[in-house]
Amino acid sequence: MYRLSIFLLLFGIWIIFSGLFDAFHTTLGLISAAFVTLISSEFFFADRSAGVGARIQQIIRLPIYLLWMLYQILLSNIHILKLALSPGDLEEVEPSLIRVKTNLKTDFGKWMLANSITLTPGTITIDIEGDELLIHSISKATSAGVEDDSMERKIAAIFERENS
Amino acid sequence: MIVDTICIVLVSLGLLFFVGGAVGVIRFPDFYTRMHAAGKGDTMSVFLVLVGLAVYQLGDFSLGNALVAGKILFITVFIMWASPTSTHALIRAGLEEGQKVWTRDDKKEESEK
Amino acid sequence: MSAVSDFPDWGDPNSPANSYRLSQHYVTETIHETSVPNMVTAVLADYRGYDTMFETVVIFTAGIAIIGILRRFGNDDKDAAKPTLYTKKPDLIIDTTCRLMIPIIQLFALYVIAHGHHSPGGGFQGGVIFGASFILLAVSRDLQAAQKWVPEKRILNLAGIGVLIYAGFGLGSLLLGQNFLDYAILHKIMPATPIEARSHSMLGVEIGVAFTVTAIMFSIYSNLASNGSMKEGL
Amino acid sequence: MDSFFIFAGIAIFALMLPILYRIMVGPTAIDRIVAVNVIGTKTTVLLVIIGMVFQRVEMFVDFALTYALLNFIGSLAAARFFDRVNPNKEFTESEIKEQEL
Repeated sequence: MYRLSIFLLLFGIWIIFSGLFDAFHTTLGLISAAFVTLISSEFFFADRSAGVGARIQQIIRLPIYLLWMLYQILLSNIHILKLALSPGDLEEVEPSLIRVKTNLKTDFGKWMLANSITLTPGTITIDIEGDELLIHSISKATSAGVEDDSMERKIAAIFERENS
Repeated sequence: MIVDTICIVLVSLGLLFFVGGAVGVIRFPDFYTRMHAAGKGDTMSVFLVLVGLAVYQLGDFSLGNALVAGKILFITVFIMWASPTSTHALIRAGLEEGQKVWTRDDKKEESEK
Repeated sequence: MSAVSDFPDWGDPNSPANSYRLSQHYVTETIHETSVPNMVTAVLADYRGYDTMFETVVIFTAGIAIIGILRRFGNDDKDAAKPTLYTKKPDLIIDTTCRLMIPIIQLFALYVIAHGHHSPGGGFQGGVIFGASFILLAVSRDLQAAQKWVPEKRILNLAGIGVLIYAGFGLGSLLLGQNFLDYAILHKIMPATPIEARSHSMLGVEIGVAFTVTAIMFSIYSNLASNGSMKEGL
Repeated sequence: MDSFFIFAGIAIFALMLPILYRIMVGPTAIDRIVAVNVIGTKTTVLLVIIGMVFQRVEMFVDFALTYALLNFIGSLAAARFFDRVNPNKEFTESEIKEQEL
């Protein structure tokens, strides 16, 4: 079941790549997608305890979060622009390292959280050990923002709904 | 005509953010803060420029152009997906290598010398 | 510098290189003779098939040479700088990203190989990208994981098979009574017209090249990264 | 529209020059690697824009994707290199224990 859905996904990507729909190239696409599925399908969806249906539900819930993330990326770029173009000797820059605990269980949720922290204004995830994140923050205002756990709850609502 | 305007606006905004990233890479005081400029200044600007180009490509609508626009969007997704990871990898390498975190005090010491 | 002004303009159709009879033949007749829109591929894999075949052999030989120089068997390197090297658990973020990326990279590599006729690409480029996907696994986890996925013996077999595929197409046309690497005759054993046979054989040849390049890329990387011990490395 | 694309390409190219400063001066090696990574991202965008100027986007998009890919792999490999090859690195106690096991 997982293999079939991976095959369909890869074939969809092939169609975007290819742009030619004659029989010869479509056959090549089918062969290629099947070949990649054969040799490396275990790389997608490492944790297969949940069914395909649950996975699809998770994917459906994802876009809203991604849109919110896009807005955050815009904010972080404006933040960088403002800092970079501020005159004088960069009054606002006050770097510090912070350790934060997270309640997320799954690896994928942690990955999502770490990348989201990297993309939101003023913070970068340096390291992740167990459930502890080491974060570098660029100014005092953003250090305060790290303690806020709204992002974590958003991710938990997507990937770990049954736990909460 | 509308398509052209949208494209010009998006690409120009993207270039503006590129300026932010480039200036940040030069001006910021230590490795970690420069990493902030390098890692974040790029994502949104790449997104804006490439989406602008994809919109322009869609302006002259046909199946082939739509697929090319899809490919451009795929590059965007790829970069926004890979960028946080490479940022993380590089900054972690910097930490392992023993880069110092810059503070206000360093600045004062420098000026006293 | 004074001679630069006498050079033909960039892309000038009347420049000596372009007005030579052979070039004009390539430009005008490629599509009729081979039904391949991308002229470069046609010249590379068909008109100059010998060149490309021996380029593949050169890559193969280079890989073998590097293995011969670097590879160390046995446990005689026990005391070689072990204490400073230490293997770590794979980093969660890098590991997850690469895990999701590897199948897509492989698909892209196959796309580049398969569309060498229509857009730039072909065996060499696609092979490099495919090899990069193995290298990405070795970088994101460690060399052991990649070795488990594609063992050393299998990768060398693949390199050999790549050259054999190329030579096999040549021999096939030789057996059917034509010159070496003259693919048109292969239409007798392929369900295609002679012209299509040329284009399809070019694809087969590209696949052979891709096998060799993939295998040699990864084997060079793993030998260089692990000092030839194939145990630990980048 | 063509002139706008040419302008955008030149602007991106001009923005690479200040980053070259970081490559030449940059106090440590890893600063330089970061700068190379930034230039690589810009090059990806520049390739798509060049495709727009030459009216051959469908071709240049492939180049851009490949370049982005190799840039990513390159920076990961460089980071991994620094991760491991550092004779002065001091291990924490837990890490030493892990190694002894």
